[in-house]
Amino acid sequence: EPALIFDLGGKFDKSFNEAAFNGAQRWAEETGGSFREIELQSEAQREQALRRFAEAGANPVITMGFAMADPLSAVAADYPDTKFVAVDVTWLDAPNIRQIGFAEHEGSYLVGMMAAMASKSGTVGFVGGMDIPLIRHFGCGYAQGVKAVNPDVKIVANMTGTTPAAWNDPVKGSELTKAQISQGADVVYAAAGGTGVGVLQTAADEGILSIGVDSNQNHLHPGKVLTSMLKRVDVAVYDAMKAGENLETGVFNMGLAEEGVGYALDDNNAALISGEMKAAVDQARQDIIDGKLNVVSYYENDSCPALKF
Amino acid sequence: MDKMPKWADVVLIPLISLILAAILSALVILGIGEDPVAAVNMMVSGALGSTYGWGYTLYYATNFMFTGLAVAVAFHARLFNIGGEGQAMLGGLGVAMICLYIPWPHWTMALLAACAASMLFGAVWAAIPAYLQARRGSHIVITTIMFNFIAAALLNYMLVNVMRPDGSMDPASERFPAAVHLPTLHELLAPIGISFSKAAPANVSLLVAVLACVVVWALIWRTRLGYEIRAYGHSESGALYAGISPFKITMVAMLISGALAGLMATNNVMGEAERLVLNSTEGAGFIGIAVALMGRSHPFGVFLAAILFGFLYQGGAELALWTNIPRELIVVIQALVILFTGALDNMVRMPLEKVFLALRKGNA
Amino acid sequence: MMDFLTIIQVLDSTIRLSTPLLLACLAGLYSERAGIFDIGLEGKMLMAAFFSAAVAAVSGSVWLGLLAGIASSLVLAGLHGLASITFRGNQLISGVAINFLAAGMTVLVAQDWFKQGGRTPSLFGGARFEPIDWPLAETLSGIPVLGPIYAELLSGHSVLVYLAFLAVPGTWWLLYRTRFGLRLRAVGENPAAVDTAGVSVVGLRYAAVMICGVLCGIAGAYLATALQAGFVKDMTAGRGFIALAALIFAKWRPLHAMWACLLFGLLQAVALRFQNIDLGGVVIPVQVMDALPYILTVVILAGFVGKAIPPRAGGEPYVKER
Amino acid sequence: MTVPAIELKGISKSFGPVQANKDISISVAPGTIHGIIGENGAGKSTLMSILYGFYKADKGEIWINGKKTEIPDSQAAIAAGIGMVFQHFKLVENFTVLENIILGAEDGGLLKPSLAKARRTLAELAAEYELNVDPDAVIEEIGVGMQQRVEILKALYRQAEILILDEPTGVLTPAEADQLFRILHRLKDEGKTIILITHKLREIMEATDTVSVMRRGEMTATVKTAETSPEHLAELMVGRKVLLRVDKVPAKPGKPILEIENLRVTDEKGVERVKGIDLTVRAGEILGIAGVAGNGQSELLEVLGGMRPGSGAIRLNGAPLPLSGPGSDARARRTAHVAHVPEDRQREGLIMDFHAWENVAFGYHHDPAYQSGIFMNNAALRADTERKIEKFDVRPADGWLAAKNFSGGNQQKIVVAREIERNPDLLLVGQPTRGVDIGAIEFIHKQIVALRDQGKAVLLVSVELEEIFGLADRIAVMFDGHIMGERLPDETDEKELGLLMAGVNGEAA
Ligand SMILES: Nc1ncnc2c1ncn2[C@@H]1O[C@H](COP(=O)(O)OP(=O)(O)OP(=O)(O)O)[C@@H](O)[C@H]1O
Ligand SMILES: Nc1ncnc2c1ncn2[C@@H]1O[C@H](COP(=O)(O)OP(=O)(O)OP(=O)(O)O)[C@@H](O)[C@H]1O
Ligand SMILES: [Mg+2]
Ligand SMILES: [Mg+2]
Repeated sequence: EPALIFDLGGKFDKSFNEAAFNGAQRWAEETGGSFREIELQSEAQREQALRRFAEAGANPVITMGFAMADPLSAVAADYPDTKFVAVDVTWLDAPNIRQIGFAEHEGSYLVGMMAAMASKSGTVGFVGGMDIPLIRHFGCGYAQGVKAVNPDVKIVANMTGTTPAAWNDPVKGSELTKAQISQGADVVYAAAGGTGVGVLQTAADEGILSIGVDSNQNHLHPGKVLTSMLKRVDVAVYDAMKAGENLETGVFNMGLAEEGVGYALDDNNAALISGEMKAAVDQARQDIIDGKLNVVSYYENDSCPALKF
Repeated sequence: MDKMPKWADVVLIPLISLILAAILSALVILGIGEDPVAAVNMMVSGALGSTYGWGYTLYYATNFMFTGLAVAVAFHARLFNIGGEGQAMLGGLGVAMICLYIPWPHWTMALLAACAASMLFGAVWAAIPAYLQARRGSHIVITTIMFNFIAAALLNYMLVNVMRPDGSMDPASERFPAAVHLPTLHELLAPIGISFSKAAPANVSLLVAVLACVVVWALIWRTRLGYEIRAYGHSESGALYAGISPFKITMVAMLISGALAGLMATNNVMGEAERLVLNSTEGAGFIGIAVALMGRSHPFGVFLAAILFGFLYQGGAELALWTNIPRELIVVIQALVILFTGALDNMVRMPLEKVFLALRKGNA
Repeated sequence: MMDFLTIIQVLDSTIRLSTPLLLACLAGLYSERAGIFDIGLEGKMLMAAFFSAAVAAVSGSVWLGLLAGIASSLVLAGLHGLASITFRGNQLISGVAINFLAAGMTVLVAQDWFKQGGRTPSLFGGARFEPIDWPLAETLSGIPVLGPIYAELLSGHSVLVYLAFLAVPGTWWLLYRTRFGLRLRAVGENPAAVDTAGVSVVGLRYAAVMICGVLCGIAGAYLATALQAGFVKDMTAGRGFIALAALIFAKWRPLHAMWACLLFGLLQAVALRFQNIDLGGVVIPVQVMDALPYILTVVILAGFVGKAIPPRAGGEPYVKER
Repeated sequence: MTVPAIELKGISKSFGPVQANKDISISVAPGTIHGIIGENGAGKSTLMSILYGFYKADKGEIWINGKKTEIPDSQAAIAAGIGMVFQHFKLVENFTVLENIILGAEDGGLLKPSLAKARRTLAELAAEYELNVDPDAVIEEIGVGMQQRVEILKALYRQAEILILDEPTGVLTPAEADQLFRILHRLKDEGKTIILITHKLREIMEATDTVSVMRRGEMTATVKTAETSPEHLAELMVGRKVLLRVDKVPAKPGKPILEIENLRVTDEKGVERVKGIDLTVRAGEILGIAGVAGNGQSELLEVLGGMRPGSGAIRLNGAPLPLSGPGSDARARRTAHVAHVPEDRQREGLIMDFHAWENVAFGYHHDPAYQSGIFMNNAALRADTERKIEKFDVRPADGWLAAKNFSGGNQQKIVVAREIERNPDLLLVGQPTRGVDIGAIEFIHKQIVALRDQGKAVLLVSVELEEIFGLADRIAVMFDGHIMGERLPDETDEKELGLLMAGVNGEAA
């Protein structure tokens, strides 16, 4: 029986954790199997949940978020027969962990391009959640995509805050969006968990476009959400559950090539995406896959060529 | 002359209140379509039924003892320190610096230094609101709330821009070296032949917390300083009459309070995480308010209330692990416990007093 | 550095951000003026935010939502009254408990009803408060200076915003010009005086606590159905505490409360708008901007506002016989 | 026979285990002044509070003007024509006089008409009863005498026919008290019924028609005033013979202990309260400071006691004491052997929630005798408390009781015991017997005189001229921050002092 450990945001965060939940759900429906799950409440529960699930025989134990890296490195060795899956972790040295990293900057690059092309004002926005490297990583890829289309496009980037409340303050998300709109932005990319709900809402209310994150959020405001930067956590979780105990371990990087990231195109936003836009973006996608185009990762040296944080 | 025997006041009333809270919690569990008996069983056995459960319960309780004591000491001087959260964050910063930047030969020395650093950092963070209260009359409730936010921003800055190891995407410090690893209860108890769960994070800082309870008790009830703090807390004009300096007491009480809140970092940062993460305090500073209020600001009461909250935290974790009950249920149960044992205790006391009075009259 | 339009927009944002603070602050003012301390503003707002969104979502009517929000906030207010007036319990503990209760119950009930992970469905159409455009706003917006002030700053807010700001003179009038206000202020200063004057202390205090409940209810509904389109957990995000700070800041006076809330709103608006200020090569980190409203609050408090003396009977239950 | 205005039948009331009133019955004829006396804690205030609907009786009936009346709350009492002036005033301190008057008796929902009406009525009442107060003054800024007028006006404004006054003269100057009694007599002449609680037998003898005596919750006697004597009443009250006058030998003043030169004190609001006074207190004498409350005596005591800063110079045994900055606080004063019985025992002299034994160390908690190492030696403290409780006959003799659970008189004994037993060179005493029953007064006075007889200096501040005359060896009168003059008790009388207290200097004139 597999187990799934959600990060502090909770499984219904409309983005990252929810994607994992959807993947697990799909697996359960298809196979009729069941899985254990826990929404973490505190830091100390990270290790606790790992051990408890491992001891209870859960296999694999799937964890969400980079914050699990440290507890995993402490726990994994104690349960050599258990396979662990770590989403958003790529740097651990353990034989029984499947580490999955996503190239969020690549996906963000694509939606950045779309933002620049959809923008009429020449200004686009980015609303991040808590100011941490991961979010800068998103923003950095996005900015590069924007600049690739038109180096003159202005990018307004804001972080919601410095406390965990930054993930759950839609009111602040709204205000940030309004501030960005008044600075001219007419496309806003939200990478801010629950706060993003406020960003998308305000964008829809004010008649500009927004870009969702992690899950496909196009349906939240049909015709108002330009696209969503997909991070196929659901697929990663689904695959892991499907493989079960025979899971392959090691480090897996899920980029555009692996279809680990991408952008969402469905009925809700079809009208917003012109053929020209789609062609350009798909070209870039192919170039990245082919290695012809390199999107710089913020992690490489903690800085971004296209955007200052 | 009291209306009730002391034991009724100290034992019976909290017990009845707890039972009432439990009954209401059971109704809530029923309301969301789950089985309350099974849930309670799981909580009790998960939190108290094994050394593993105790290990977690005591780990949480240790945090709450520190923050509860912090609030309690300030309360005795009639100061409402809502800033435990920020002071504990700063304490964590102190601990991290001590552990990361100084090579320690042995954990005992590291612990002593970490205690000193965390107390210093926590106290410094409390000192500014204290000074503003004492000299400028700035309401300490506002300033300590503000200092929580400022502490969060500071910690965020430190972790994202200063302490984060190169190449790590996690806004957290490096892991502390093995030399500063604090022995867990497992390691402490093994030599004397008691086998305690290896997994649980309760560690030697539990003893620090218990020691802090004793020290605070002695300080408040046995020393001149404690006498002055209590006197000032009861009556400012009285303090003036007795030659007790309001400025000194405000400062000292808040410094002690901040130091105690800061000390929490020895448990969660040094003892458990062994690195500094962003939300390491996770609201323990606020739980400390509830703990102090429920413990009636007495260190022993704080000790018991901290264990009660530790139990709720760990019991709740077990529920979250093995059932589909949302984690917020635990928050509701906490609320009910605080409500009945803390705010509605007269609802139980008033009728009980009548009963005891009638009994006494009957006997007389 | 800042052009006129930016100033207007920052002020516009200030008004939106101040409104929930102001409603909560006035709520606290009634309660604390009557001698009942209330750190449960946050919880009441949160509860109201959820129930207003939930009922609006189900019924499609934002007005029903507003009523439901007020009703739910009133239930918590009643609980606070029961604990601190009838059973003379500790008002701080009761407030803490109410905050926890709201944080937990909202998500629990939301999950039970909507199965959307502790949120309500998104609201649209009649389930939300729409901005009210003042007459001729479009036409007049062209006039320099006054035009934008009229069209952008004053016009175009939800009805609850205007209600909140009207509540300020309303509260002042009620407090200082009516019998009820006189008694309310008296009961917060010396309940025995009210009691021996033949007026029910309990009745007055319940009335105050209930008014507090209504205002918190409106504040919560504003957050969930006017500013936002639905409830997400913990969406009050500490605004109840900021409102409390504003109340102390204002020394428990209605007009000052408005200025205090506007100041807090302004500081937040400024911090949101100007992140990463570059001062000639030295980039001020975003964390500083984030903390700025709080730092400034402390500075202002220490520098310009003297000692705040709360209503004298505040926080103490009225006990005649021990 | 006339119907009694008030008839209480079998009133009983207990507070938890304490039976404050046991089966009390009294009857008061209309148009009379009825006195009630009794020791501290006898149950007088409780009984009257029941009549006023503040407390609810456990048992018993209340009849007003021959009609059985239910009085569940003060509203009902007011409706029945009862007004009460409480021992501790029930005024809203930061309200104006007018606002306090109309509180609860407003007509209509809006304040303006009520205020206007009250202003008119107040003017009429003022003219009728010489009850002048500034209707727009804020309560906390007017003196206690004024505050009491407001309380009386409150009752009259509500057209009370029955007026209860609980220890009304405790805080008044003789002149104010005289005026109060004139008002009471006028009210009586108008047919109003008045109940007067007081510890001062002289007032009972002068003002009342009948008097009831309470002891330990019971009504022990009701007599016609004309048919009794102070000594008899005192005996009825205390259950033994009481010495009503202080017995003391003439003073033998020695060297100066305390010398005050040009002392000035400015309060928090920036108002100068003590305006340059010079005084000397010698060993073996009691210097009494007479004066109407609020003329700077409190500030004088506080600055001497180290509770607030001042300027000028003071010397103790010839050595200067700092008046501000380091070394000027209350702790330093105690080290210099100055003891202080403060004016307000409940706000200053005691921590009401502390045990008696903790209060015995209050201010002296640094005394080495109370320490053992870094801790306080609570055992020593408790032993010391036991001695003091026994010597000063504090009742109940229980050191574990919280200060708030002692009656006023016994609270005062604890404070006096603590300060006098220090054997100070200089004892500062403020209002030592305010609200204290005659048994305890007798005792406290004896202790103060005994200290003097040991050759110590005593500075006594009291608004009770009787007390000043009884205790002081020399009298200084304070008015508006100045010393108006010094007199010897044998060479002056209440009239002259009264004039000085009012700021009229006979010599100068
Ligand atoms: N509110 C109260 N709650 C509990 N007990 C009370 C209360 N008020 C009075 N008592 C008790 O009732 C007794 C009578 O008190 P009361 O105030 O009536 O005395 P008193 O005769 O007015 O004394 P004094 O002369 O000091 O004013 C007291 O001894 C006290 O124990
Ligand atoms: N609310 C109360 N609860 C309990 N005991 C009370 C209360 N009020 C008064 N008492 C008790 O009643 C007794 C007498 O009360 P009271 O207030 O009349 O004191 P007092 O002797 O009149 O002092 P003072 O004249 O200074 O007011 C004391 O034992 C006091 O502790
Ligand atoms: Mg009395
Ligand atoms: Mg008395």
